Amino acid sequence: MASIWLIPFFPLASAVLLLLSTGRMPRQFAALLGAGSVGLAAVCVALLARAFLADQEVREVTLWTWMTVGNFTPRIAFYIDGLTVVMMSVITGVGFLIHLYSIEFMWEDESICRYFAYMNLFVAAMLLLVMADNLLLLYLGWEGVGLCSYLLVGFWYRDPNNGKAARKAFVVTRIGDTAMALGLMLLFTELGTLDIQPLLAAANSQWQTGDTLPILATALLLGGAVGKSAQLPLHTWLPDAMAGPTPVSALIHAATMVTAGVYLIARTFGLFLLAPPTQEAVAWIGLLTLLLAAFAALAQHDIKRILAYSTISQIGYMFLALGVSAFASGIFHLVTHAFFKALLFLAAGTVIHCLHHEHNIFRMGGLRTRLPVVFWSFLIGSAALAALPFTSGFYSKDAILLSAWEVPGIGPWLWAGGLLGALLTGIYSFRLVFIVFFGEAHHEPERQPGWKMALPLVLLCALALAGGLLVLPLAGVFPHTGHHQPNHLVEYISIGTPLLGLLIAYLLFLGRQVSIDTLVESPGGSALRDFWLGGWRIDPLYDALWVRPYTALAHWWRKEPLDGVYNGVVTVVQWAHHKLIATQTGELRWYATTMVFGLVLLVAIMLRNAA
Amino acid sequence: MSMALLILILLVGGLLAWRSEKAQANLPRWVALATVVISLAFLLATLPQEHTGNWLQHMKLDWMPRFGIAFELAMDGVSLLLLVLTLLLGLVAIASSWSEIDFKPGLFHANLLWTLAGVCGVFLAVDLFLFFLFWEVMLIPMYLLIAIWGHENKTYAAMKFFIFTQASGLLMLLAIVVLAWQGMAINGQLSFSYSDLLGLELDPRLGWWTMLGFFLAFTVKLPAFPFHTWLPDAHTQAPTAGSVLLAGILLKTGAYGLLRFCIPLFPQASMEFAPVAMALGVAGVLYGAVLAFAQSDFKRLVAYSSVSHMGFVLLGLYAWNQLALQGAVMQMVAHGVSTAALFMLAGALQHRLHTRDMGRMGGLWHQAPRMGACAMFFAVASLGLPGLGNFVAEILVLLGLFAVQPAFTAVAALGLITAAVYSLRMLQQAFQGVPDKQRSMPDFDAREMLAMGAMMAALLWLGLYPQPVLDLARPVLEGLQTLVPPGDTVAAQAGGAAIVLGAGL
Amino acid sequence: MMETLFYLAAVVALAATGLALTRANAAHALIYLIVSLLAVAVTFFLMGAPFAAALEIVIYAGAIMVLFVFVIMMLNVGEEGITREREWLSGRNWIVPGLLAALLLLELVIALRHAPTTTAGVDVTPKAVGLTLFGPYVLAVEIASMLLLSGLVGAYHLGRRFIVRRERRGGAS
Amino acid sequence: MGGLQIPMEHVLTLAGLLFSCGLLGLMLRRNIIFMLMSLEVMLNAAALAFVAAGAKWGQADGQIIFLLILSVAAAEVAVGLGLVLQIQRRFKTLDMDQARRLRG
Repeated sequence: MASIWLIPFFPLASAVLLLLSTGRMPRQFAALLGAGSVGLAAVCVALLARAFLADQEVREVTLWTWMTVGNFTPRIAFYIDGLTVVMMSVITGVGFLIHLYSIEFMWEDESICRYFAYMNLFVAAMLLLVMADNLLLLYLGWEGVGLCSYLLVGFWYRDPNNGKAARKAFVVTRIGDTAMALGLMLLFTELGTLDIQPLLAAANSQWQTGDTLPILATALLLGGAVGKSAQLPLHTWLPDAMAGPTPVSALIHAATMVTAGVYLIARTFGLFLLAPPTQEAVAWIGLLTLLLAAFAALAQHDIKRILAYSTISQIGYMFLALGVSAFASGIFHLVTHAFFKALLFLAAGTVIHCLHHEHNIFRMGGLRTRLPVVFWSFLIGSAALAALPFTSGFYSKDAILLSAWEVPGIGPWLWAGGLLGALLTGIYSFRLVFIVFFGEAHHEPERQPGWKMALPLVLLCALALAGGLLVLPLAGVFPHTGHHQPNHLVEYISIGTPLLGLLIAYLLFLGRQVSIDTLVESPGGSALRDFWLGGWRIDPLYDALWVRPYTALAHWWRKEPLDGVYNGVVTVVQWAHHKLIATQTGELRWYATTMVFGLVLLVAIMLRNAA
Repeated sequence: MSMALLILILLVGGLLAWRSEKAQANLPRWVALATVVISLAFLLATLPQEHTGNWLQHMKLDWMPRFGIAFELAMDGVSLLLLVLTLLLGLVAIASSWSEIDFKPGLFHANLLWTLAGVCGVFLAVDLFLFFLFWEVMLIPMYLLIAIWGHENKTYAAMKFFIFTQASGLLMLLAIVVLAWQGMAINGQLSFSYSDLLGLELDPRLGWWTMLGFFLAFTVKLPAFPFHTWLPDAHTQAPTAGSVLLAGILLKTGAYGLLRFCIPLFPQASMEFAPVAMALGVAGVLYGAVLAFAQSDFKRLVAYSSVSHMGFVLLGLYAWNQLALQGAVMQMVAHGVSTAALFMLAGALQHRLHTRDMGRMGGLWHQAPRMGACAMFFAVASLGLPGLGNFVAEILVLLGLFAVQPAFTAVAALGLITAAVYSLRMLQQAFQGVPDKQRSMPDFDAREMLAMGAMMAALLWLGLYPQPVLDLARPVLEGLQTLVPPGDTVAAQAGGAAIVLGAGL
Repeated sequence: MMETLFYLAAVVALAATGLALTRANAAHALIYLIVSLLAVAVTFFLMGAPFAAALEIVIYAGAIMVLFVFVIMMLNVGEEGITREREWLSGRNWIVPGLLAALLLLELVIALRHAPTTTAGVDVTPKAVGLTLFGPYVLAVEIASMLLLSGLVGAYHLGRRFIVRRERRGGAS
Repeated sequence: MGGLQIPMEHVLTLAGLLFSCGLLGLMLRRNIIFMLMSLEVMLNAAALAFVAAGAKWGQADGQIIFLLILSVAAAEVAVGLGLVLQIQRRFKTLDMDQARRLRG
């Protein structure tokens, strides 16, 4: 399989071609190239996956040595194991469906060429990220996807708010990235390599569990992961990133890029095992984030922001899984989440597309009969999101909760928190379904989705339903964690909680047995709603903490304070100049007098020396 | 001899360009272009395959033997890299001023070529007196470029540039004379030759002060915080070609001077001084980034970003290990290309819109997508996107620095974030947003795209396969490392550095 | 007897100089200056330098001073110029110059304290002067001639334009 | 007739007095003609000192220097008076306090 490099190459080449055409390519051709290249990559990945499943053999491909400086020799090289294959399948598979969907979604946009170029570039970068054999190449992909995210969030650049959201996304993740870069430096300085497998081996041999250095290194890596995966405290960019086209949100901000942090931790799990405090921090960050985002999702009324918060929340589950060493479960949830969240986003995109860019769920309603395909997609997606039994989300989330339960000490707390999150997930996901698809209609859809939109929805529906049956080839990657002790009570509760959430949502939003309005309109309720609607007011907090001081500082320094010092010198010189120039009176007598004065002085000095 | 010929070609080419204006107004451009192409071809054609001693090439002619002054030129890997960069950016400068300069194009191109000649001389001279001569030679035509063809506030900017560099150059002259004098006291004969002055056992105090003379001259040119205030004015007011040369090459002469003279001539003093130098580097990285963020003038923003990036060079040089030194050299090359491109872009914008104020731009992407794409590319290059040359440079510097000064590294790494903030702000303000319907402007034409494309290719190459550059610089940098007595690394000074940093912040 | 003559000449020279420099009328001042020069010529003669004395009278008091006379006549300052001069000479204008001159004089006198010798008391004949002048000092002669030539050219140049202008103006009126 | 034996101190003091007088006149007078006259006095004083020095050794050198001073004085007066004429023409005055184009 020396041709593994073809997999990222196809989308990359396509992106380059599309960019070089500078928008003059006919849109049919651009669409064909854009979606086709990812399709080709998907086919290659399928072939690779089949080969991998057959022999379970780790493949390593080195293209060239990036650079050699002393013992720093990062290579442009790929490392393909079970985890990589899973990630690649998700990226190219879901990616292809989303590209296909995009053709119809973006057809009328004048910049469709640019759109597909960025999307392809993203797929290429994401593939590099997961295929990288060393952390530096991973970092290349990492920053690459960040850039593409920036470009695509700000795709409709004429609205300054989109640009702002894009910048926020980039800068906030960049904060995490910088921490990660420092982590890489620490790892290289201490262990002398950045190649992941030798690195893990070296860490195992050089460091003891609980040493300071692994804790520090993993904490820095965690910083990167937290930024990219929109976890506390760097999660604020994701809801704003919904400014991009909806397929972008589906691909980048739901299925793939935001889960890169999960991938990073899973990839370097050996380090995290050496640093139990960091790992515990991962679990707590996950738990806090999943709760916080779930509460925030309850109050949103922008359809995409609800999904964005739910994404944050679901990634919180993945972090929780990583934190309790249930790596395989975390990755499993990553995969199922990619299916159902892509489905939900695409379905939401279809709603938006058909209702002419309407985002507010309260201005939708009654779409069940008017957009049946979308309704069923949404229903299946929400069911999977809420982890109703026998959907894909159920299997993965259940596994995570069980693993959390089994952690000694803090386990039950984590489990209970996760359970609360599951309840909330049930409520907010079905709140969305009930408000958008039931009730009375406010708008007639302007159009119906065509096959290019419907087909990905249907396929993703199937995956969201049946994805739980997949067996991921992760056995060779992660340590075997042992079988779960069957604890029936815990399992029943896990199954029952989402259903309870569904019931509450039904009572509140469809059945109207309990009036949600009175709840919201009570003083405490409305304050809480506004608080959650504003995402726990974290944005204004950061604004006051970082953004405004920085801009104030920049504004204060704008005119270059240091120039004052140099201008001071100039002023002194000019002052002296004016004083000295005043002696140039032009009067001959004055000159004569001063000369005589000097003469007198000189002679006096000579006399004194002679004496 | 070929090195002397190279300089001569540029000088004579300048004269020809000047005179050719009489024949036809467009001729100077072609003459200048031909001159640079010929000298580039000449440089590559006469490239030796292997080292003779420490140098790739070496020549020495008697000049003023009584004072130990010789016309001595030598080339090693780093000089070669910078020479190639100089000539390539010379081409870019000519391309960028092709339609911009109408006033006395002959004299303009003559000055351009003479600046290049001076810079080449600086990169080649290994006689300290000769070095100083070239140092001044490159200054004067540059001054004229700013003072004659600059923008609204050109006199002030040109003066400031001249006085800063001249004053610091004077300090260097003083240091050179003192050093030669000391050399005579020790070796018994007066000599300004680099090889004779290398490895002198100087009195520590005297060595420290002499080192400081060199250091100041080079850091003013670099420019390092807090000697950078000439740069935003000079860059902003200079014509496009002037900005390209200033940012792309002239700043590198400062870094080159540190690398070639300041550190090897005074290893011990430099070692003691390293924490201060690194603190200045860190301060420059952050200060430049904050001020870049605050600017509304496109060129000023890019100028401050240069201050920020050159801070990394200072960091890399004084971190003094293989990784960091390689990173510093890489940064010199990569920053030369990326900033030159940004200035060319800024010049093109100013030429088309007659303003540099980003507040009056906006939505340009719609009208000039090719310019937008170029701006995007070089903006992300300057914020250090992996896969482009600047990233390789910065990561190498930071990796090297981390080994000696983790705390400095952490602070300097903040520069990665701030770089993103100002770069993206620039893109946002100039190219995104609502386009002005009344404005019509031509996009980049083929000539400009050619220059841009070449620079993009260069940055990609540097970013993905930097090995040739690294290999060229390696012998030089390894030589630099052998100056350090084993065990006595910069890390030993870490404690002092932390204090300095604390005081600096 | 002869010594007395010297001191008399010295007193005359000093007095004439002082008067020359304080006159308001330039022509009067010039006459006093000539007197002063003549007195100095007498001291030259008494010190045994007859050639120098002759030149002092012939060239200095004669030729050079005549130049002054010509110029004063050309400028034709007139009565109000003289009163103005008188005003300028009065009052505080004296303080600083007087002080400085006195100081310098004092310094000179202090410097000359230790010169107890006298002049040799021999005549240095014009012949001796001529021999030395065109012997070891021939270069000085050449330099002096060049100096005089340049003085000639300069004076001609400066004066000519003045005269030409005047004539033209006179012709026009 | 032989020269006198006059104490050098006296001769030189005379020269010094004359020189100071000239200096005083130079600083005191505003009229350029008087300034030139003062210069003549100073030159003359210097010449006197040289001649006295020559007389002290009984050598011709003092007189030769006197000759040189004489030629300097002649040239100076010639050019100086030319300038006087020009100043009168340009400034319509001989008052050097008013002709102060040299002011910085």
